[in-house]
Amino acid sequence: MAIRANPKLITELEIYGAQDVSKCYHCGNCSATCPFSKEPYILPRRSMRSLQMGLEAKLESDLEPWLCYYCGECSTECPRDAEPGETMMSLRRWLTARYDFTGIARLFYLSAKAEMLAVIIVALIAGAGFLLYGFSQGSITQYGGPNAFLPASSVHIFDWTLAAVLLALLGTNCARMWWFTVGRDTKVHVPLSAYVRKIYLLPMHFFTQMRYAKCEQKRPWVLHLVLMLSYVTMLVLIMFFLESMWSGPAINWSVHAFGLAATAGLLVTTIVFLRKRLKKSEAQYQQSHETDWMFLVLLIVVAATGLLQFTLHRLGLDTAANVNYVIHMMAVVPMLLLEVPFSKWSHMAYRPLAMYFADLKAEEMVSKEREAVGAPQAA
Amino acid sequence: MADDKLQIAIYWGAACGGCDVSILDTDAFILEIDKAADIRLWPIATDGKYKDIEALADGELDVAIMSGAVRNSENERMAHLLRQKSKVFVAYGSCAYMGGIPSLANLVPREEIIKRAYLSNASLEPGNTTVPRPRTSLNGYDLELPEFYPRVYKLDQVVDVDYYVPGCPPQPGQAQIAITALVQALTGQAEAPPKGSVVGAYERALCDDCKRTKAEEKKVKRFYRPWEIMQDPEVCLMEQGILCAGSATRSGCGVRCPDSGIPCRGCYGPAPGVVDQGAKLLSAVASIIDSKVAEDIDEILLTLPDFTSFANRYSVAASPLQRSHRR
Amino acid sequence: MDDLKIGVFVCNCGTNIAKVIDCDAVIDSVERLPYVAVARTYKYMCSDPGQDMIQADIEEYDLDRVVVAACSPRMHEPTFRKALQKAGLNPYFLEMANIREQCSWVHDDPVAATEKAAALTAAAVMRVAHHEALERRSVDMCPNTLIIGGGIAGMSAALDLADAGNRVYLAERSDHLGGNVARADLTAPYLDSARDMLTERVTRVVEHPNIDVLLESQVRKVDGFVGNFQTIIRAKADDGAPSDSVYDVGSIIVCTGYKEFDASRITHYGYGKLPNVVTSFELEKMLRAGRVTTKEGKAPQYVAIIHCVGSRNLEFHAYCSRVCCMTALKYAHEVKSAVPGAYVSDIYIDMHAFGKGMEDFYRRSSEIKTLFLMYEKNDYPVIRKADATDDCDMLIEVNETLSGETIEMPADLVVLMVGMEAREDSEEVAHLVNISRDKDGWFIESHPKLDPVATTTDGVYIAGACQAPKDIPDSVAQARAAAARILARTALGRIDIDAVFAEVDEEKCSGCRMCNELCPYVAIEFDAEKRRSHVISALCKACGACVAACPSGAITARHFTDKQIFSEIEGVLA
Amino acid sequence: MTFEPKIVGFLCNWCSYTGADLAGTSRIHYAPNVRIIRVMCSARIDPTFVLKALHDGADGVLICGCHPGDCHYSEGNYKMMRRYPLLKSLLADYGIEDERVRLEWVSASEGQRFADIVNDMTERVRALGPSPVKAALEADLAER
Repeated sequence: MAIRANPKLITELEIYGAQDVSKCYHCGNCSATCPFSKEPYILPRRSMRSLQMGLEAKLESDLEPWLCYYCGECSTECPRDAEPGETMMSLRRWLTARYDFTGIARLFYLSAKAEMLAVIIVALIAGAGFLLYGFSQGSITQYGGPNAFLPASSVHIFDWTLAAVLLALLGTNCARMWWFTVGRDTKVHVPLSAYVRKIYLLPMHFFTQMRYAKCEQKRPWVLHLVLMLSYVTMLVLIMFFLESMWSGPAINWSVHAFGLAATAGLLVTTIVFLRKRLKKSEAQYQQSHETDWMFLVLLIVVAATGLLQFTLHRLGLDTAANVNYVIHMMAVVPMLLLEVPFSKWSHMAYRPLAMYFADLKAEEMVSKEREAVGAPQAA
Repeated sequence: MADDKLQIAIYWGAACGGCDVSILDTDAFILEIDKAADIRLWPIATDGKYKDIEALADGELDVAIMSGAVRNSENERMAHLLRQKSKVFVAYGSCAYMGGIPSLANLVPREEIIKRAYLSNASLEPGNTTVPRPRTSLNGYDLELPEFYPRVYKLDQVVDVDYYVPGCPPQPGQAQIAITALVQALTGQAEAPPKGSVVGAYERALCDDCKRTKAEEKKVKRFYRPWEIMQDPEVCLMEQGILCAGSATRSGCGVRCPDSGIPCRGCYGPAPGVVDQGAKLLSAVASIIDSKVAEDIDEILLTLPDFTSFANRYSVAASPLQRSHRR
Repeated sequence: MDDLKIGVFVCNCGTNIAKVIDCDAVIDSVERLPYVAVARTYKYMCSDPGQDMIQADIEEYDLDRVVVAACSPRMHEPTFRKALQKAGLNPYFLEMANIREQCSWVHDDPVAATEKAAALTAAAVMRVAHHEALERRSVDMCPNTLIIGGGIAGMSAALDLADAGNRVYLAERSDHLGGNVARADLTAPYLDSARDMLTERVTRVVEHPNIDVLLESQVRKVDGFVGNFQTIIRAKADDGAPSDSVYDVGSIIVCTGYKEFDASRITHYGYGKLPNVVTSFELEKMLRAGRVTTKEGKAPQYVAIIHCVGSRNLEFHAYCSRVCCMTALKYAHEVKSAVPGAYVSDIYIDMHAFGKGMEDFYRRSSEIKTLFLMYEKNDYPVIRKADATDDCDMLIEVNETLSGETIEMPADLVVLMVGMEAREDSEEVAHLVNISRDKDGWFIESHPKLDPVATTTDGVYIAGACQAPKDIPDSVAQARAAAARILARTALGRIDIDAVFAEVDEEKCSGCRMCNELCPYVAIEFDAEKRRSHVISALCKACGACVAACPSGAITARHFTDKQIFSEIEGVLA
Repeated sequence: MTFEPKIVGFLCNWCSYTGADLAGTSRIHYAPNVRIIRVMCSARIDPTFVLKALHDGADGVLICGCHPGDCHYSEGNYKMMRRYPLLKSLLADYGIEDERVRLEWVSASEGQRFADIVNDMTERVRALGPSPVKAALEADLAER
């Protein structure tokens, strides 16, 4: 059965950043250089081809874009400057939009203004909300104590509610991702046992990003790992140890040590990334989508205000600390609420998932082939 | 028998006798011959025995004129004998010159010929299966017949020949000219023609002497046997589709056949320098066939039955496709 | 003839001959032949040292005949004839034995090959013994040229010849100049206008005092030979009644061009049935008119261009038509500018982008977002009408090899890149000027590499797409090369023609006139007075038909006499 | 050892000889039994050549010219075409087997075709054995 080609798709992808895919004439250099390109996953060439021909259904079920960490080798090697790396990046953006049932992700990717607006609105609501709450039950001059402006206990509750919402949103999208890439694939059926057997892959990829290490230059991997781990550490601290984090002015090294380290990690990496994107030094930093900027800016603001809040509190400048806390929240809330389920942050979930799925599918395909050629099952 | 007279012998091999008659046909010239020469052997006109010739000294004969081809051992024996006894040996007539009509037999195996003549012939008594054999013993007598060779040879395939006189038969006029030339040469009255030359004929093909008009346009859609068509006596026979060997045949006969409405059959042999008369006639015929389509050409050629026997009617023995010697 | 001295020179041709044939063995076998005074081998006989060696030996052994056993005489006979001439020997005292093309290159068994080479060389030795000294004839070279075909090639050649002050008759079948180029809009890769290019040529040709443009004219007859052709051209007079006129020319250039492949022969494409499937030339027409639309008059949203229509497949033409790929890219550009926002797809087998600026043009075409879809030879895409629900008029099913997918490509307008084929009158033209055609009907050049404009008939040249599919620059180059060849000859004023022709020995001719009709060049004349035929040597092209046909062996072919061929037969069979 | 026939090939200069050269430049290998003699046109081939070749010991004779309609001399090959059936009937009457003499049209672009013809003919003639004419000649020599 013939697949319908949609020449228009390529125009749509331009907005997601894929400007040069039509230049590709399939010499295959990109796949030759890519460390991840290995049967049955030929990247980035196959995705490039599907995109050129506008095979939407095929692309939607495509895991390959997620297998790429964007080291940029392919783009450097490309004789036609077709930017395969950026094309994969754009496809990840497009897929993120596809997975998201709300359509918000799509809106953000298609219009930077919309995203900006959303962030501002959410920030204002968050700011207003926390101010009202603070004044309603405490004093702006009190950071800690019974009369605290924003007591950790209550913020904690807010955090958990927010987390729940996030999980719900992200969960749904991940489920959709599974459906598109594995669930509805009639060719390959992955047995439940396999899911269980291979579940370890998820945390492994999530925490180590070992595949990224395969890329030629190791530095990007280190940076990416540090950023990710700092973020996760911070997330854990906030979700489970908010009280101790908030406590003070005495420093509780058992938690604050982690807090400071994580913050440092976040600040350093985000600044490095910002500089790289500004300098366009390497291939993978040359094309920056608005969402990339938004993501970095939010992150750096969060980290900075977080650190500032910590310091002000220690200096006993409670009022300033409280004000800064509100500002901090004005950055945190939109970041979590918008970036995590609807934008760049989501790849924190999608990529490990994709690798997990890819592994499962690959295993299935191989064993299928074995049956086809009548060879004995894996020995 | 005065010594100043030339000593000549005239003999026939596998021949019809027409050649001897052509010499007789020279009328009064015969008497000239008689004046100039002693005829030591001429079976058709005088009495003579093998032993008379055998008795002669080598080269005693001034001229030996032999007509007919070599079909059997007797022909060959006599050819050798006369060659040995004569100074000048002349192959007289088409059979001696090229094998002639008898050599058409070379297109058929000897066995076939015997069968046709002695076994499957309509005029045979029923049950008569007698076949000639070289040797037969009958009531104590040994009978001998000459051996019937597997094929017919022209004279020079058997013995060394000095001169050739073509024609079937040579025209009396030509015979007269030839013989006169020889006599004059032998009596020192004239320069002898170079050995191996054809005497009593011309250097060009028959068309040179043919009165019929020849047009540039020679295109034939079919061929006719002479009786199949009311011919125009003024026009080249080939142009009328009547196969005529004249263009490939040495002139000298006086164009008798074409003048009387009969196509030339080539008895005077090929034009000087031509290897095979048949092959040349073949080219000539092909040149006038009016078609460019293989199938049509075959159609047209159906009207030309048994072409080979026409093309090489007098010259099968002379064909390059034949054995060239017998010793 | 008894004191004849023959030199035999066996060429190794580097290893081309020597690797299969034992050249020394050949020498040994020919040395024993009568008259052979010297026999040598050398690595390259055609090289200067090789030729010097031959000349030196001619001096030293005062040879009077030379045999060169080497490549085909069609390759180097002229070279070695010159060598003999330099050494003061008549060039026709040379005979070549073809032991490369017809021996070392085609046989692998060294023994058999060597034996054959020896036989061929022996034949050459025996033949050359009977060679006669022949003098080439020199005749006046008529400076006029007839050019058949008023396309870009014809006009370009005409201008060069006319500018040099020679008269040119430019015969064109149709009622206008320009040929197929006049049907094009822009040209690849620089997208400059074919029209502008042509207008310049046409105006110059029409206004040129030395060029007679004969429109609606056909060449009816060509007689004569190089330097002295008599041609009859039939022109359609104004009243419609055709009138023949005679033109004397010294050279002829055939520039009859090509005809496009008939797309309806490929049923898969539904040309003639689906209204919006058009040929490249129909698209050119739209582009020239500046409006690219579907039959319904709408601007097409999807335009698909199918390559190799009639070319590069088993069913029709195996050859590549050479210009379609780049023309298709040109369409991608033109369509996108004519219909902004249109999606153009190129459905191709291989992208042949050879030639100046072409690879870059290919790149530019992909930069303007042309979608390239690759299909296998002989695995035709199939076009069908789309359903009412589709946003397009047609759907093209392609087994796309780069993705390995079978896809359906939407299309509102399909352009078929029809290939080039030989014109249906090419056979007629070939017979008219007596040149040969290859199996596809293209005219054959005298040497594919070294002599691509001349033909096997001296004085007749070919240029442009009548010789093989060609683009404009190549056609023009070939045309101007042909013009240059002619100018080089006309400059000399006189021209040498081959000394080889037939002769009638009037002592033997009986005037049977069998030969008269045979000569295709009416070179045989019958003298009614003498009742003899004779050959007009200048008209004779030495085919030898009359020689073989003469029933009384009165005609001889110089350099191909019975004696020479007989001894060659004896030689190969010895 | 197998009998290696000797075949004489008469090729016209413009089509067939060029075709044979093309077989060479294309390195198409074929049997070495054919010895080629070049004539300007198949029309030059006098039937006498064929008789002569057979008389001199050829086991076969191959005649090649341009395809009908493509003759360099426009009509020459038709002249050969007309001689051929007569020649064949003459040869048949002299007991020469049909496959010993063959007329083929080979164009300048048919190198492969030429090679195929040579191979095919060589095999057929090899199967026939030595020519009867040659046998007869050898008999002559034997008798001397």
